[in-house]
Amino acid sequence: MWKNLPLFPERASALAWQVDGLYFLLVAVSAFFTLLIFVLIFVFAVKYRRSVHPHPVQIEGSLPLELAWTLIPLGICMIFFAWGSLIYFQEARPPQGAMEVYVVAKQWMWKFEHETGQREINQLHVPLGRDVKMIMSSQDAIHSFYVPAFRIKADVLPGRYTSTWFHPTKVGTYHLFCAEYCGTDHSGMIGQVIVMEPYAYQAWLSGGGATGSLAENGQQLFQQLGCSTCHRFDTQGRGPNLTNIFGKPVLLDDGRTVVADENYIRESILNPGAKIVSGFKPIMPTFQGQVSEENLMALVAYIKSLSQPASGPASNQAAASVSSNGQ
Amino acid sequence: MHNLQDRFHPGSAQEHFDPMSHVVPIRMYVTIWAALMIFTGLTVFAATVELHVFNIVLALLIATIKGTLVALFFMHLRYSTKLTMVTVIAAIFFLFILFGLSMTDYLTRAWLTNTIH
Amino acid sequence: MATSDIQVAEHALQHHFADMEQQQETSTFGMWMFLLTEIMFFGGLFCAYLVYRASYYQAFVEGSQKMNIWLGATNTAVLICSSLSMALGVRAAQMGKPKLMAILLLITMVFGFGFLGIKGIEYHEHWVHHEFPGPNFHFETGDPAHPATDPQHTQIYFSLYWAMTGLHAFHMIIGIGLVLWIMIAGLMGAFTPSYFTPVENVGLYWHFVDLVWIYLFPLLYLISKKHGG
Amino acid sequence: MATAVQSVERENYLNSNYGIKSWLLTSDHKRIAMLYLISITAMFWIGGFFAMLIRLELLTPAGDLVSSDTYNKLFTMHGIIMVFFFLIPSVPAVIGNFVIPLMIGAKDLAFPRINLLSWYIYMAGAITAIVAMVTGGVDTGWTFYTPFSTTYSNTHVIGAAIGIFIAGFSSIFTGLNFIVTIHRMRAPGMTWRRLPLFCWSNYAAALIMVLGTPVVAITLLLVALERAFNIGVFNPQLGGDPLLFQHLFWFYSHPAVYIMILPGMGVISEIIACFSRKRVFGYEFVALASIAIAVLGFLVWAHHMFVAGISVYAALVFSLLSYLVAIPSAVKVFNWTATLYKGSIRYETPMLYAFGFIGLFTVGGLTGVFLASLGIDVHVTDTYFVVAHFHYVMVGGMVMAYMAGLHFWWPKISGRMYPEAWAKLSALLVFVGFNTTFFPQFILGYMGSPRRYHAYPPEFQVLNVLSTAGASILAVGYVLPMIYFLWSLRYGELAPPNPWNAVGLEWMTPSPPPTHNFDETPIVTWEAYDYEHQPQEEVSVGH
Ligand code: HEA
Ligand code: HEA
Ligand code: HEC
Ligand code: CUA
Ligand SMILES: [Cu+2]
Repeated sequence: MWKNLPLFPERASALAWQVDGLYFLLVAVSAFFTLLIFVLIFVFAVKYRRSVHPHPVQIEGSLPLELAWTLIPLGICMIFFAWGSLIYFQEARPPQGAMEVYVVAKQWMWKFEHETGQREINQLHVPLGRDVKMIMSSQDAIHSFYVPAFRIKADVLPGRYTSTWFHPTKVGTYHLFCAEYCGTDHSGMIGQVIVMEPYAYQAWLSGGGATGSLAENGQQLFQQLGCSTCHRFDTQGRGPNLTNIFGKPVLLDDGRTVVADENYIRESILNPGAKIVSGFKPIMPTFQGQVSEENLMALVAYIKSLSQPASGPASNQAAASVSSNGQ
Repeated sequence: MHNLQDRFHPGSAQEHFDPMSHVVPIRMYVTIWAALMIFTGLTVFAATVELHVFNIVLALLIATIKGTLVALFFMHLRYSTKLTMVTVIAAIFFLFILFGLSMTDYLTRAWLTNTIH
Repeated sequence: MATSDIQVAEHALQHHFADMEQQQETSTFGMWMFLLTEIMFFGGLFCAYLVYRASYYQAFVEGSQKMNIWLGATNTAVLICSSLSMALGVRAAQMGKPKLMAILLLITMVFGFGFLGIKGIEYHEHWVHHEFPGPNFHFETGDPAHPATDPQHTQIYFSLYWAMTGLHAFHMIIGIGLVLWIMIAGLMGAFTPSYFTPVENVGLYWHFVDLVWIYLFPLLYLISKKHGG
Repeated sequence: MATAVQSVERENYLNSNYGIKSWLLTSDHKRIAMLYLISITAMFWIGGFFAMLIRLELLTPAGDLVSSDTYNKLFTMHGIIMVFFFLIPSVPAVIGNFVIPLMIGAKDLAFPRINLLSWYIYMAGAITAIVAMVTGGVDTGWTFYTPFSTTYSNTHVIGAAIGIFIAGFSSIFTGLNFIVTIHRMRAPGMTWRRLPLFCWSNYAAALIMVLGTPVVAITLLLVALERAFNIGVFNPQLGGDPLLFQHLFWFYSHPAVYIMILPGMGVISEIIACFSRKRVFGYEFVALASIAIAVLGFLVWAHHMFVAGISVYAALVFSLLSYLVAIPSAVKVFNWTATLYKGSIRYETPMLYAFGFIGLFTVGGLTGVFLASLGIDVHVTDTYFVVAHFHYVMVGGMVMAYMAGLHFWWPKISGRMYPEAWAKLSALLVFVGFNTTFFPQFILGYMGSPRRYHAYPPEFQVLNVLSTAGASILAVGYVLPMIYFLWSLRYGELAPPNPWNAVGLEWMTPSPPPTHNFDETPIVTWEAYDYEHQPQEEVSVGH
């Protein structure tokens, strides 16, 4: 019977244990208070019913009691707050060296692209035991990437990247839901996350489907779109040299500094005027409407690959091929 | 009837009701008007000088002075009850909650990336 | 207090109030509560303005340079003058001079129309220059040496500009209607020194609308004189 | 029941004059309350009807009863109607309108004509929204998130938004009227410390109405403008930030959930005191808790946006503040419970509903505390856990309180008693039906079943069937009162002025009250809930 009526979600990520732990604590505390209130009401209602207790005893109130039931719940709440926030901050900070998957959400499907170039729709294959970071953007309305078994969820916004990450700990196939209402087929925007043993995952990777890694595609686009006419790998270009900018602070024209993350690169391509690099003229044309969401991601991946080769063999390769192509 | 009223509006009972009591001399209105005009000129002038962030600070400061003058004198806030004062303060307070807490989001969005790397 | 005065006052006392004092304080307080809701109403727009200006300062600077500061400043002055005549009009009502009050209110309305007229000229200018958000929006700084850096966000500036000044102008129109109403009522002898609450409340409304403009002017017109780029 | 007879012949607000015009042009707060009662009841049936269709659709995992577009419109219109056109006006505009002036010894609200205007505005908004729904519907969810609402939806978003915009002003004017009335119209001796807690909590709710509603009004107006003219304020394609919409929307809509609970809490305070014949324990704390909830309620809105892409530091702040707003609610629950201690308790229907309220609100509130915790919210946001949470507070809380209040003041309103046995039965049905409907949804939610899903994975079916079954019981529980209230108008026993032997000015005037409420302005010389000095009726062991 319990097969048809599961009462608890599967636990398939490192984080799931922590979320459940906090959840159990909350359930216990809530059960305690709910029972307390129910039992008190019941006992008072029976014990002091009019027929046996016709003369009420007037009691004004009591400061110590008021303080107690203000401060004790407050104290308990602070525990929930602290624990919940710890989990949240882990969720917000993907570990270094995570494998990256680029996600484009659109009405009503999920498109995934691995660094190695494999593309999938509504299915995501990931290896067991690796940190996986999702870099996500939407082509239309807001969607939300939700895998209950991993206890993670993050809205996918148009016009910007959001990210989330997980560390799968159990082989299996798990629900992927779109959790933010996005129109007609919102409930059909579902898919699967398939966690595989690493060797099986390697086999799946080599099963084909890849047409060059994401960064390589980006590199081609970089040529095709003419970015390379201004962005050169020396100091002679009309635009800044893009080597090693990712993750580093950039000094802007108006004196501010920003860190060059995915969103910054995205904005630099779509809306170059918004943030001008110090020492350059705002001559870069906007590429709004000329690059699709996928191509944008390829460009971002390429520019990222020009920086630290930390994120795995795929980007190593890309970086190497760039330096040979660069001259 | 009056006695009854006095008992249940203890606050307003002290100042006896007299609608004529807030008649403000014309000179006062004209002075405020002149001040407002001067401040308008000042704010236009201030905008032509490059003061970096202080441009906006100064502009808002002048606007606030002007607004205060209008509220206190033209709108008779100065002569009105405490309750009215509290109403105005409440409005400003909640307005700043709206601004302030929204900005906690916008001003700190970049922090996380700044600390990761 | 003349006897006719007392009669008007008695007449104006609504059944559920104990006396004129309670009635007068109640409606003034009600008016201030209403203005509080108005502050929050405009507050939503100001919040949007704040958020975008903080993020896209340069685009806002370029947009605001399209504003005609002189028209804006003139309009500010017009509104301040209308506030003066309004305040004096309330004072005339307070002192029981309905004719004087009517004249002052008429002046107020003239200023009000003046403001709307000038605003209309400005709107027209922006309209013909395609500075109206939407599909036809087109923005150029007008200075070839400094092309528009971020027209997209300048459009947001204009969206807010139209929304904020449009809402303000809408309030002005309602204000003029209200002033007209109390002017006529005043001429028909509805108010006396002991009963002029409607005049006072319309006055509060008028000054409030003026007050909003006092903030709109620097925020929209005077962001920075420095040229973009 | 010796006093019962005298009240019939007397001139009262119901029989003072007749004809439809005397109702539509009335400025009597009691008649306006009745106008609201009729209109929001109609809205409740419409909203409830949509709910039943939702539940029927969810009987099976496949989306087989209605198309997905229809389903999306169903939950959207259910949410919009229930929130904006039923729950927000429910206790304040019906019960508050009726009893606040009576409670404070006033002849009417401060601005009777504005009060009538509020009702007309409400009707205009409701009709606009209904027209939008009938001519095609809306499918944005009651939250109108951009850019879906401004760009991608092809339904009548503008109509619905304008409907809510209009109705917002009704709420603003009602709130304004309450605040001014409670400040300025109290009878001699009715000091703030003697004010019934129902007035305190409505005062707090009114604060939110006047401070918050204008913001959502302007926000929805911007959505309508953006949709109509394609101007960019929130549209990311035009450089806007969709999260700004969410900030502005929740700036109102979070505090609005306290508009939807505070008046109900006031009802419960009155009833608990009356049926245990005791002053509410810690009166000052309960009164101040209302104000605290109203003020703190404005500081927590972004807890609806924890996964929406806001700054993690802002999320931290909003999570912390969300816990603070939970505390005053806890204070109230504990004080109500303590009031029962050594009371003299009777189980009339209003009291049964009040017990239900405390229990269900506790569950709903505590699960709100789950949601305020960042780590948990990431998992359960936008799942049925949230749906269960808010139905527990809104239906288990506020609708229960509304029913409690209707039964409590029904004798005053109609001059007739309702049939007690039927009423108890329906209270029981509501309690059982409610829990069967919504408790399973907590489990569904934690398992990860997303909300606003027209079709769902098969393993969630059993719990969904349970939920639908519960909803049918609940429906019966709501249909019953409708019938016996109408029945009682004609056949009910005549009500004495003070059937519950309660303390409070509203019970000192005949049932139903005369048009001017009191023959002469009462002078208050006793504390609130002064049951000590209230003569006791003979103990009726029957109950
Ligand atoms: C009447 C309406 C109402 C009320 C009163 C509340 C009350 C609370 N709500 Fe709820 N909420 C909604 C209506 C309401 N909510 C709605 C409609 C939504 C969803 C909107 C949508 O997305 O469509 C929502 C969603 C919602 C969310 C967002 C969920 C999400 O979408 O991810 C959060 C997150 O923090 C939240 C928190 C709270 C908290 C902390 C309270 C607190 O005020 C609760 C306080 C009460 C108690 C705590 C219980 C009593 C206390 C005790 C018995 C003592 C013991 C206490 C402790 C130990 C703490 N609510
Ligand atoms: C005041 C608020 C309120 C109230 C009272 C209710 C009452 C109910 N709600 Fe609602 N609900 C919301 C506010 C409310 N809801 C909101 C804000 C949402 C979110 C919308 C969104 O996502 O945008 C929501 C969403 C929502 C969903 C989730 C939909 C989804 O996410 O896919 C569900 C599902 O079960 C549901 C069910 C119910 C039920 C069974 C009731 C019952 O309590 C209703 C009981 C009433 C009746 C049953 C009517 C009386 C009886 C009859 C009409 C007789 C039957 C007649 C015929 C069949 C002809 N509601
Ligand atoms: C006409 C010349 C030109 C072209 C073509 C061009 N850029 Fe640029 N780019 C610039 C200049 C100049 C800057 C610095 C000023 C600025 O920030 O706008 C810049 C800045 C950038 C930056 C930010 C660099 C930093 O150091 O922070 C990125 C990223 C970038 N460009 C990517 C691209 C991509 C990708 C393309 C092609 C799709 C491209 N650019 C095409 C001229 C150009
Ligand atoms: Cu995509 Cu919901
Ligand atoms: Cu909330």
